[in-house]
Amino acid sequence: MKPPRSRRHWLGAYQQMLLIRRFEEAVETLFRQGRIRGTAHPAIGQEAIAVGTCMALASCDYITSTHRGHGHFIARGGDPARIMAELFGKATGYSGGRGGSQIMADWSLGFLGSNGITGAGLPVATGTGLSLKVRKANGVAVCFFGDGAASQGMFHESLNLAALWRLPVIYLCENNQYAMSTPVNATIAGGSIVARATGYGIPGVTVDGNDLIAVYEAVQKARQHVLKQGPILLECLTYRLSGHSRGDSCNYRSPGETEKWKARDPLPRFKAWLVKQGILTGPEARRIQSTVRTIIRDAVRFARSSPDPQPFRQSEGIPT
Amino acid sequence: MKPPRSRRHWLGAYQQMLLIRRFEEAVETLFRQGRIRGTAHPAIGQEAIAVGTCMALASCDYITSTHRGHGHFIARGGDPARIMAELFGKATGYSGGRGGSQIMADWSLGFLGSNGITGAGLPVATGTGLSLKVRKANGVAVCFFGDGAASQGMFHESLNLAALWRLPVIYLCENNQYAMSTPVNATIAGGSIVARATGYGIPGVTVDGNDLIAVYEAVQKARQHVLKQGPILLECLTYRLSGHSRGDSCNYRSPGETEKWKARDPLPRFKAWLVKQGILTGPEARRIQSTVRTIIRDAVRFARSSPDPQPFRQSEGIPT
Amino acid sequence: MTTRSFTEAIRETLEAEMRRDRRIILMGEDIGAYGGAFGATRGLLDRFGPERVINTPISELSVVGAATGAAMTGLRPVVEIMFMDFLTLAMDPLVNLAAKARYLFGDQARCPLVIRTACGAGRGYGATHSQTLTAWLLHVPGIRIAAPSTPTDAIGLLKTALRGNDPVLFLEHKLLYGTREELTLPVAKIRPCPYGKARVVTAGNDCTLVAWSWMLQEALRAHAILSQQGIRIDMIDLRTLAPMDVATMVESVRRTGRLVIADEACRSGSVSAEIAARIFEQAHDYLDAPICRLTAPDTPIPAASNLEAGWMPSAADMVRAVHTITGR
Amino acid sequence: MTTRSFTEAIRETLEAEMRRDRRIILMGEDIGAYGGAFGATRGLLDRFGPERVINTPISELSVVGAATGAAMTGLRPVVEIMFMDFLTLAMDPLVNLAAKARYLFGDQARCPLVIRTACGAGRGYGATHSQTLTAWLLHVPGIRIAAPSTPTDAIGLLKTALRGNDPVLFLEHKLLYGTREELTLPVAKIRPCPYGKARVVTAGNDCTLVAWSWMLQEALRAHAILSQQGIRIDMIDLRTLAPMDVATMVESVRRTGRLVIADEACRSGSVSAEIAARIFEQAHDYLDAPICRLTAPDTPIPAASNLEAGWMPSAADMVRAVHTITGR
Ligand SMILES: Cc1ncc(C[n+]2csc(CCOP(=O)(O)OP(=O)(O)O)c2C)c(N)n1
Ligand SMILES: Cc1ncc(C[n+]2csc(CCOP(=O)(O)OP(=O)(O)O)c2C)c(N)n1
Ligand SMILES: [Mg+2]
Ligand SMILES: [Mg+2]
Repeated sequence: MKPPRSRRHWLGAYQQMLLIRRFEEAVETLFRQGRIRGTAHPAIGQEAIAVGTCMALASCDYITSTHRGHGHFIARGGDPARIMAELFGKATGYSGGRGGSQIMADWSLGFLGSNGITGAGLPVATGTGLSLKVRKANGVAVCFFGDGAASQGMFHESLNLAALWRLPVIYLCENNQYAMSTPVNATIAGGSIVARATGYGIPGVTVDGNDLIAVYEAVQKARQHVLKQGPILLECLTYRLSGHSRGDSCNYRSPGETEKWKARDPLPRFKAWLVKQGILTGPEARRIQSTVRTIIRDAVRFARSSPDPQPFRQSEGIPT
Repeated sequence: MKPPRSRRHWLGAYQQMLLIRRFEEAVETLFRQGRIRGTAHPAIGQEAIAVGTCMALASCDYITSTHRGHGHFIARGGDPARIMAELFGKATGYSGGRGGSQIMADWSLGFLGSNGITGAGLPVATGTGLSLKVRKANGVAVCFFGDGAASQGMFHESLNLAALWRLPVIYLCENNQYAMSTPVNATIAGGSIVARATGYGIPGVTVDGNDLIAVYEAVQKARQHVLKQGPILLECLTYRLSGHSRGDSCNYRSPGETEKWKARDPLPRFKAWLVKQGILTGPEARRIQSTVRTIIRDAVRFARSSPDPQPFRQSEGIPT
Repeated sequence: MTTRSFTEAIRETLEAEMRRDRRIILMGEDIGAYGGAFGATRGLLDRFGPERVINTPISELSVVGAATGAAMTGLRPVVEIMFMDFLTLAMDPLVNLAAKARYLFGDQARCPLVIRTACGAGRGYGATHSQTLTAWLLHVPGIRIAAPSTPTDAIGLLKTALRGNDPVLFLEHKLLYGTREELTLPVAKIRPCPYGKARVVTAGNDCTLVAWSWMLQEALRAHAILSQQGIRIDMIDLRTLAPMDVATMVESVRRTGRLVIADEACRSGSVSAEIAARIFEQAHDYLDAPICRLTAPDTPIPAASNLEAGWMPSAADMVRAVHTITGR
Repeated sequence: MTTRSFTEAIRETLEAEMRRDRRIILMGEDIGAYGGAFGATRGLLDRFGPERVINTPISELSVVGAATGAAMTGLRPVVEIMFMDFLTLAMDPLVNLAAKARYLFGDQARCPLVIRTACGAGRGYGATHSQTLTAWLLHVPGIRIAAPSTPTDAIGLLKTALRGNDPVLFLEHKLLYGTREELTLPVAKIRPCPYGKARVVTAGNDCTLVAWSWMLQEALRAHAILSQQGIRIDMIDLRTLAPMDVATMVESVRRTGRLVIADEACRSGSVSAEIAARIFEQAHDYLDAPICRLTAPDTPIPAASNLEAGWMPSAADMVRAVHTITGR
């Protein structure tokens, strides 16, 4: 089945996925070169989820993200240059350099922020759903969270609240098999995250998170569902192809496993589909590659050449 | 089926149930009379759970209790006089008057304390199970908690940990239909607490909590299970026949509902069974009543005549 | 003129403000039909319905987290945390998101969230239902803290909280709920009370006595005794702890040369320490005697009435402290 | 003689003590094969197996709660909280149970629980991975707080924590992990270090400088500069904050008349306030100048390196403070 989307949309999705991939690769390189510091968690291998989800959303929708948030932000329309500037700790970054990789947001995009506290986005999305409902506003909240976050009490409390109050929230678990070094079988008793939906009387759906179209369709359906009937739990199976954060040797997982997942890399997979459908041609592919290369190069340039934030003024941004 | 227990045991159980009932009634009266202060949460109507559970336990087992803990403590062998003295704020109380109704414990009985924080016993019992397992000690931990506590994140986290690590813990929910004034249908999305067990890959069992024998048998089975295979969730359906705590008018529930549950009062129900089985005779019943009356009277006397705690010494009990 | 209890003051303010601003919602355990553990929301469910008076399950962490999310997306949630001791469960969203949002995300991230909570000892509720953990929040930049001692101030400070754009911790001492006051104006007419502006309750040049919340009521009793003895104290009701009106205290200490701070919490790391440090920093030369911090001792709060009474600083302790510090 | 990093010191102490006492278990996120976010448990899983080195899911609240339960029933759990900021999620069991158990339940309720956690800014990790929230725990009677600044003290203080019967918060500053020291004895031979006993690092009569944890390292740099300028400071490493060695500070201030406290945390309600208040209470007459509290400002911790560097008190700030306070 060819989903009812125009050629342009599919190409746009591909470009977004590629952009996220290249952005994260650039970040890894910049870290290795010591040109940015702090921490960052690349979303390499998980691009289909971010892009597939955001394609299915409307501009009135909200997103809460995680520590691994660059991809979500870019997919939602965040400006790679300002994200990069934030990583460089520059005044032009999304948080003016104050936040860093884990703390960026843009209300105008309904992007309520990446979040350094594992699981903390869950109640925030729940409250966003509550706000939409009480204000009788159109829209849904999408809550990205990881398999590791599913062990937090906030998972339980939030799903329970949202189910009780029938809030329009899509709880979207990016199950990339690991929480840092810890495999899901050491964190998820019973073996299934999605199975827990039943306990709250809400639907739970598993999706191949490395299949952009599958994610897109699932979120589209989920969106319709939550608007009418309350929350849903969507589990997207995926794998992070890079380390957890910089300096992670991934000694806790076998090369064989990683190879297996590399074969399911969402990017070549979606590309192959595009080619097969006749949507992506050779010249088009080169054009997209070059566009992405330019965006990344410009982003790094912008970030590098941006001014440092003003030396600290104590009270700014703090209510007194 | 007549459970394989001696006549003496069943009579003992009845006496314990009656003792808890009369103890809690005395506490209510003492509050009304202004002879004790602070707060207390009577377990009237829930006696079968406390007594049935403790009958099924061994002395090597541990219990964590709740804010509604007098019944659990008495059933486990706690001295009513010292419990009463604690309510009176006397030096002879279980916590020397420092704790009050919600803070009493006796390690020698494996009674790790009532707990004023709703849900906080859940991780404590989990850790007790871990301790038993790591020390390769015999015994299980029983965690009493309410339907209200099931909405706390600790419920999820603790069951998940215990299931992952196959800890010998019985999570025993006393579902008395209300958390303070809030009915279960406003706190438990999906409508069933026990159904959530599935999400952790552990068994969930529902029991008529107003049927002493049913509780006893269920806990007995559960104990065998958790010793070998890890945790279980046991939901005992019951009803508190009194207010949540003193001064509760119960305006949030209908008299009809309460009447319906009064008809299932575990005490007359068990008594009727005993009579039918020929275990309880008229003189025996009178003897038990009088024994209980004496225990309560002595407890109040003991409490009243006990000395006040020593005026405050700052550092005592506090590491420096 | 009408008299109002502290509880009524809160309830009527919530009601008036909810009528004024549809974005205000209430969340909390048993705040619906039951009206809240202390009755502060009684009747509001009937008036505003379950969409605005949201009776929550026992999930302090996610309720505060959800309120933060709702505050950041257009609502003005007021969360009732039944006892302040339970804030231990809900620190994360307050500290790591609500308090930091404006600094990190800028003005797009307004977070008009009010946490109302019952603090304080004195009713025999025991060690896990009596704590006053205000000092923790004082240490968290980005949260305003109100600690009213009278119905009038409760009304004014709550109004300001409900009309502001930043998270506020609003402290309601259990012993205050029943206290009454004659109001000079109807609740709806009482003005929002500015934060960071202390109230000088009594004027005197012998000693400064700083208090807030319940301790201010004890201070009034101490004042009655002291004034009979001819000792005139400058009594300052801080009203808000963040921001803190240091200027008023400094001005007073410059006149009196002496300062007693009455803080109900455990001594170490208490608000009283911060006050003492700031006054020393700004009025060191004017102090004729060491500052006296009157606090509870560093132990959990005992339940027995004699122990609890001994644990809490009292009017008698204040009188003694003023005697000592003034050398009378 | 061997040199050890702070991380190695912790790791080897854990190992040595685990060999010595079978009741010690470790719990925490990624402490197994990964060896902990900062490497402090590397290799211990292999040595002691998964029953004693327990790699937990991300459930800070219940892991600390479970550790409390385990501590009260015969084990000696050491929980690693990856970043101190995450303690916001786990305050309840610490505050409402572990800290209060002995006072409320008596000696039957021993709670030998150690919480190790990485605190502090300086690595650009941002506002939710850099906080030092020690003041909160200082306000909770019943918890001991260790804040070592050197590998040797880390060893000694951790040993004491592991052999004691009370809950301990053990602070490991991120910037310390990589610092190295030449040990005079093998780890196994180093004595447990008493709590409540400060270390006088340098002796001098011009000014007292009190620090702990990472700030002590900055203080050493300040000392180097100051001593070249002929300014002799009494540098005190508090080592533990609860109990706190007030006597040593008082003794020093009596000699120097001047006190600078270097505290990395946000200013309001910080540990520095409590220290200042206590010193004033006990050494008021000896102070020749107002106490200087050198702290971070009351804002979240910014990520950008220039902002972060400006946020943290530094050696240069200490030098300036000593100059100001000594009038040089
Ligand atoms: C409350 C909290 N605990 C621990 C951490 C440290 N930490 C950061 S990411 C992470 C793993 C999260 O796993 P998961 O939710 O599966 O997301 P993933 O990294 O796989 O995308 C951990 C433990 C944190 N940031 N916050
Ligand atoms: C963390 C926390 N939140 C709220 C309360 C106040 N409170 C005490 S008991 C109770 C209801 C508990 O309901 P449930 O768990 O069903 O137990 P029950 O009272 O029915 O026995 C509440 C809300 C508390 N003690 N602790
Ligand atoms: Mg993951
Ligand atoms: Mg209940």
